[in-house]
Amino acid sequence: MNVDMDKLKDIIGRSPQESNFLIAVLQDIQREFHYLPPEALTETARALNVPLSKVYGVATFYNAFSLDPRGEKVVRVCAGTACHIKGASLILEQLENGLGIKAGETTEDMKYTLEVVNCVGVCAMAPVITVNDKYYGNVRSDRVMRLVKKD
Amino acid sequence: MMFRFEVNPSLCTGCRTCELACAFTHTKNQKPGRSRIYPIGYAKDEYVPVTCLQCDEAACIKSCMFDALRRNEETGAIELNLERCVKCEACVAACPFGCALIDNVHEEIVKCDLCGGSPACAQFCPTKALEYKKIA
Amino acid sequence: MRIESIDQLNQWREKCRTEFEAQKRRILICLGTACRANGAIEVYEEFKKVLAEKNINDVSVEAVTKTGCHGYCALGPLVILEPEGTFYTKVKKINIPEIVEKTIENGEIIQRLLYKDANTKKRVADYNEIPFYARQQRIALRNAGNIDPNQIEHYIAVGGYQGMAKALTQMKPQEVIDEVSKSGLRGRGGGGFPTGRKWATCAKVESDIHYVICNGDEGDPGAFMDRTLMGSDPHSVLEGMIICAHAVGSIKGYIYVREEYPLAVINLKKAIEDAREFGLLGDNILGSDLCFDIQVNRGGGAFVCGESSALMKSVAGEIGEPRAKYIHSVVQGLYNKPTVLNNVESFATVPMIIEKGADWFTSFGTPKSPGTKVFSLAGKIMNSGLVEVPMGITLREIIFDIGGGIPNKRKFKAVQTGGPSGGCLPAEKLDLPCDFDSLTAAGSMMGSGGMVIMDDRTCMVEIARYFLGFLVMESCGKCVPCREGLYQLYQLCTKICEGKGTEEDLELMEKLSKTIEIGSLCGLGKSGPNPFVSTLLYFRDEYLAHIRDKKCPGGVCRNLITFTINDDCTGCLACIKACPTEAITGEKKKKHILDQELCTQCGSCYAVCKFDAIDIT
Amino acid sequence: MLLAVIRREGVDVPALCEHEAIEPCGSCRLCMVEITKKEWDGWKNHVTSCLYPVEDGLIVSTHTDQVMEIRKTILDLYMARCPGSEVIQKMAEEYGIYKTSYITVPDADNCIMCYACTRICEVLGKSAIAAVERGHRKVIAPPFGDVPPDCIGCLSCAHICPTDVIKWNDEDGTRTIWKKNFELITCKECGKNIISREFADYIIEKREVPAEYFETCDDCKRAEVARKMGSLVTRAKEVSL
Repeated sequence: MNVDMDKLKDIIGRSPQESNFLIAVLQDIQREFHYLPPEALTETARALNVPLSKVYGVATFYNAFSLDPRGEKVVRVCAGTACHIKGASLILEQLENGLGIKAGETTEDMKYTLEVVNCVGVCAMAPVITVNDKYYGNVRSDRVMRLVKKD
Repeated sequence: MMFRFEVNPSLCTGCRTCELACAFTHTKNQKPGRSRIYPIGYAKDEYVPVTCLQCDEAACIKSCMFDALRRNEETGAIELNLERCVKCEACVAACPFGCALIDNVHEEIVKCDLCGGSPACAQFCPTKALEYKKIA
Repeated sequence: MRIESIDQLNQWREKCRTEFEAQKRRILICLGTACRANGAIEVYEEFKKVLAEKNINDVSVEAVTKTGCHGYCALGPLVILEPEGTFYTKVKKINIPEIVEKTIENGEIIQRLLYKDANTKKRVADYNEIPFYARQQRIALRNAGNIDPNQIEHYIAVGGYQGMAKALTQMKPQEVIDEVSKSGLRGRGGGGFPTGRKWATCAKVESDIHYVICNGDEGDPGAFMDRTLMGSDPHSVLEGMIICAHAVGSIKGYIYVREEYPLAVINLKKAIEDAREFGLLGDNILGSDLCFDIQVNRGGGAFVCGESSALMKSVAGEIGEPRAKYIHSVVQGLYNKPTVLNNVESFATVPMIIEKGADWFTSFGTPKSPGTKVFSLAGKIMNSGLVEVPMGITLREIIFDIGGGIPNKRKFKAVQTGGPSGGCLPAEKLDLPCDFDSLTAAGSMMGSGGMVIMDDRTCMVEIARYFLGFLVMESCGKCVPCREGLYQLYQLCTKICEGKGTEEDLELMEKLSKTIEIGSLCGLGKSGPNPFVSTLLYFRDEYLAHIRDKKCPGGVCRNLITFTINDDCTGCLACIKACPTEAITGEKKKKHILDQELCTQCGSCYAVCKFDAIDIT
Repeated sequence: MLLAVIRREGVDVPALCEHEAIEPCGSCRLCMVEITKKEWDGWKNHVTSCLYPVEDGLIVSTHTDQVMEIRKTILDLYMARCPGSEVIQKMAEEYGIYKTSYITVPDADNCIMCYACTRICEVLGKSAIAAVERGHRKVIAPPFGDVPPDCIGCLSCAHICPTDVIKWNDEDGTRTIWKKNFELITCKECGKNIISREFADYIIEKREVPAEYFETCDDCKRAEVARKMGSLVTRAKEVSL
């Protein structure tokens, strides 16, 4: 996959070129590209003067970053405590079966990425899923696939 | 006070007593390690005992990235702190005289430390080919 | 406009207040995340549209105010009509024309949109009379749901930055510290460390720079107080931080916000911009010597970053691995400089303590845990949402009186407090007062205030396994007891859930837990075995049921349960559609048949059956 | 730090992640000891001695039942993690553990994740490798799990590793580590391998050591010294003749 290097440099250039802005820069890149292309890590390491291994370490340490391209729709299943006791695992199972991928994977046609997140903080509506930035509460396991497909 | 090795190669018989003295002085775990001094033959029956010169501008100290080599201000010896050494062998490669050595028995770097001020090699040299003398 | 003195602030406040109060009719629409998810934005837009079309006297489009979370998330979207305080719940876009016409134009209350008391079956119009709100004492949440978080004028109008003004103009740093110490405020993030003492220690450390950090990395799954505070009343957090900066002599503050809370980030950033514009952040605040600015750092999504030293690493752009805190972070924190780190709720509470005094604050709560605490209620509870109550109130009062008890007439089994590091308390402990020390003594902890309520359809072994699994994923992996120990604990717990556990395993787990507690490097590891230890303490019989009888009393562990269809089955076909393995067959209006051979015990049928016709044994 | 004092007093406290050349990090937890003070009124704490600053009046117990229990459990966990490590096995046997009580971690190598390698690489100023991922999935790896661009083939990581996990190979004038190949400087006299060209260049650049020092091996350099000194003697003899 080709990465728009001008755009990349532009994003990196928006933050001060200091090592303590590493996470912020990576977050900006992630927001733009929906994942962290290898070029982005190399370029960030160069610009911020941080060893590449550390950039890679940070990129893999935090949940916020993905090193693989993600699908058009990112479906996140909340696995917070409230969602868990209200059947989040069943919902995840339905989505895994329905989309034919495991959590953390992306469908081959690059349409869907399925993720499990710790808690989105909307516990009152558990169980919760989000599709891109939209929240869905009180999700029913038998209807979740329809919900995702129609969104 | 300053001390210095004085080497008189014409007196050296290549008997290797200095080697033994060095190895035994630095013996650990009953396994005598490698000597820091070597009588090296340069012609038939002609030998020179070669050991560390404790250079002023020491390449070994400079090349150590982990600060394991430091000069003992009292004795003037450049001493190796084994606890800090990771055996990268940079000092061995950098010493222009080849006098930072690898001890294959204990798998560590060995370095002449002047035995804390009175080198055993000089003490035991039967022919006085090697002497440790006060120079100032 | 820059406010450069307290007089200017007061003048501005008068102006804001007059404007705020001139708006007699205010339509407050909760735009908290939960209400948003249920369509609150459409409700907000529709209100503006309808009002613009109607052109009613005295009620302009500006009367429609978008507020932060109001707390009663279970009933969202919420609409409150001021000045009467009429409280409409579960409002949909289609209800808006009716509300405008009936309530706003003619003062008529629409009964079916009101809250209905589950016991008395009565509709209640004024939200202050609803049990959920009636028992609350809102200090940290004072403005949540009442003002627009994006308008600094609102915050000013309701008395915001008054505590800061008092601290900066009338109090020396030491006096601020003394007042906070006297209030007995204890860290709301979970540790319960006295805030005043923390500030005092930090202020004493000689350094070229002191830092103030607000911990908004609310990582506990099942907790959402900080999200609400940052999103609904961001200025209160800023104000608390400015007061702290004055007390410890700081010039730079950071707010570390969780990645998963985009709304909180937006609102905080807006609040900071506004505060800067009016000179409430920046150089010589209110003409005093204090120069202080705040930066928002988005977290990277790692539970361990709630731990102070890991958080500071993360603020510095590094991997969030904790360090041993034999030298405390108040002495050597961010960039090895003295740093005060407090939780969002602590900072939001501080302005009120300064403004109203320590004595006022200690009039709430218990002597050792003064003040109030925000709890988030979630799980198997009627009224899930946010409540702020005086410390010392019992679990029963929170769960049953305020929370409305357990839905579907099920039995209360346990309440999980303190997140993954906390523990599960059984029904016997319902009369336990909620304060720092009582909860710790009972084997759980206050934590950040998350409460997840569980009914009898919860397996405590599986809950322990769930938390251990969470911690295995979230451990930073730096030290062995946490990384390897929790992993093994999780494996052993899984073994028990699968019906393969032995009593020796249980012994091994207890022994291992002890080592993890003592041997781990940071708080995450040290408290890591808590979910297991506390469930074992109160629900040992359930563990033994799994081990000896190969039964799961909660009906959750798949290897140990069987699903059967009973005579209540109406033949509605719902379970047949839901079953992923086609194990259920049958015709409409005839009792369905479940083939045990094909059943994978996934529970899909149970989840969809409306007639209690599926038995789990 | 406390560990140094304990060792100075001749008390044996095990540690795997500790090395003088790197900052202590407290990952292996084996050097844990119990501390108290008179004024603590019987309150005790368990701390990792490699990280605990030395204080006046500290009473340290290195081998209490509790401390031994912790070390035992940790070694037991290590046995499950590193079933193939002789170092771990030997240590565990000293504590009476011959077989782990836990399940062997699938796909685990003998890495105990002590960061000694990454820490030493950082001291060197390269940071070619780092900890990747987190929690139980954590591994030490070069960026992208690929050939590390910043590695200079100095072998410090391999040498410092307490469980000898990092493998390397010198063959035909080429050194291979982390799947990266390095040209070895060979002695211009005898052809013996010296150190990797990149490592030498790094030292030459960073520490201003003359490049020609690295051209010959230590044996040949010593022989050269002997030759030069010998020639002086020979010349002196000729003069006296």
